[in-house]
Amino acid sequence: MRALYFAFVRERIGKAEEEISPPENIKTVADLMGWLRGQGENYAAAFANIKTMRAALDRTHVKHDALIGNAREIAFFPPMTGG
Amino acid sequence: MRALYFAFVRERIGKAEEEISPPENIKTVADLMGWLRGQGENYAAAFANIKTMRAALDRTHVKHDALIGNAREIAFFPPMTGG
Amino acid sequence: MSARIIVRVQKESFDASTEAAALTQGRRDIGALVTFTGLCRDEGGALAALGIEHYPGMAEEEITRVAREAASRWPLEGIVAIHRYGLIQPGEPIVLVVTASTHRAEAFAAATFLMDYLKTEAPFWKKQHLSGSGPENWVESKAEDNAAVQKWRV
Amino acid sequence: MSARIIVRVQKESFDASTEAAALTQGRRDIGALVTFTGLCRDEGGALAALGIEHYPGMAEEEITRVAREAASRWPLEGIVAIHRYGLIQPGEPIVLVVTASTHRAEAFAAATFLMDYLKTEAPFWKKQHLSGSGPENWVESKAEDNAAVQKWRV
Repeated sequence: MRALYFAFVRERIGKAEEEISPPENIKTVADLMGWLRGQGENYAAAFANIKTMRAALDRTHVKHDALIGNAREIAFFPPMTGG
Repeated sequence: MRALYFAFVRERIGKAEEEISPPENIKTVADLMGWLRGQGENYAAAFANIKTMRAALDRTHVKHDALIGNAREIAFFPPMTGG
Repeated sequence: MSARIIVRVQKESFDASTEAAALTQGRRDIGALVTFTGLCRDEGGALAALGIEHYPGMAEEEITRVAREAASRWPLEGIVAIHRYGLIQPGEPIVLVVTASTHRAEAFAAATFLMDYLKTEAPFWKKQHLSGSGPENWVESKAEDNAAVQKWRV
Repeated sequence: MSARIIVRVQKESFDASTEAAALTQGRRDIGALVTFTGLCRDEGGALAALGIEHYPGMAEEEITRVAREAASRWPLEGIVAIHRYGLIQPGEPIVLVVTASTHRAEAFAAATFLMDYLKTEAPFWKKQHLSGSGPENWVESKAEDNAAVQKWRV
């Protein structure tokens, strides 16, 4: 699946998007964040504060317990500050 | 003192303003409305519903029990419908 | 810092963006600008025009008083309040309120407050000129407008 | 009757009155027009520019979703919502919301609602570029903005 990173998440990971292939046992958004955190120091820094992290599955806001299912795109970003 | 009439009050009385000289015993706005009501059929029609009539003394909104005092200008009008 | 207050009562139409620009031009400290324009509705074709009568002098004074009250309630950078009188055609603007502030909540609250007061305290009266050879009617004040202004009296 | 909804996410600036005119042009049934413009503040000279990042695609979808939600909550004739991205200088506009309705209460409520949602739900992130050789900071989300949007969830 495609992973997109925005704002400080993008900066800390060092890329705006990438193709990811999490293992079978990764079911929820929370699972995926935990898995990504283990992918290197940059990911660990990006996901240091998982509690405030926001996620969108196929461009829809979701909570951390949401199932990833067949989503093609997941995005991670800090709380929005538009307007 | 100068009396000003607006909207339907003006139309019913048939003039926009006039000089009035109420007798000494007219102390309040309510007194003045009662006195004006007796000045002819047109005035009676204008002040038929005294309860909803609004008044301003020297361009300041006042209640019916306000004392006229030395005001130089009094205005009578229906509830405002600006905006 | 006190808000800049611009009040006008006029027969002519106005351009909302020109008036708003008077508050923001050259400024770098204004974060929120709210503009309210009240327009003449044709009431489903029934209305040919609106005749607006006002109390010259008191109208300006009353609007200024309410604008100052708004500036004392909220931290505003500027207020524009313009009200027209005379014959107004459907589709034309009648009233304009612009509020400028650092943050949006204050600008929205002040603009709402100003309109609630203008509706019920500013000495203007609307007469409907109906289409065809229909009669002319003075617009009655609305209970909802009176209720709206009451909520600001603390 | 459904509201006309215009949503744009763009790098370029916008003219509020031109955008508002799209809703009112040729109309004689709109009584109230509310325009909100959010502008870039210089924070007392500390801010050189604001960099706005967005999630292309989702930003438009999310604003459209919120605009439709507003149109379902209030009887609106039209909505314009425009949000910019990229580098924005102090004094420049960032976001525009226009609501057109028969009466003012609905237009004010819908514009406030839209801004509360845009602040917290639309995928945009602001980075402050400070004056001089100061650092760049991501703007933190505000508790007051989160509280503001919560009040609409019934």
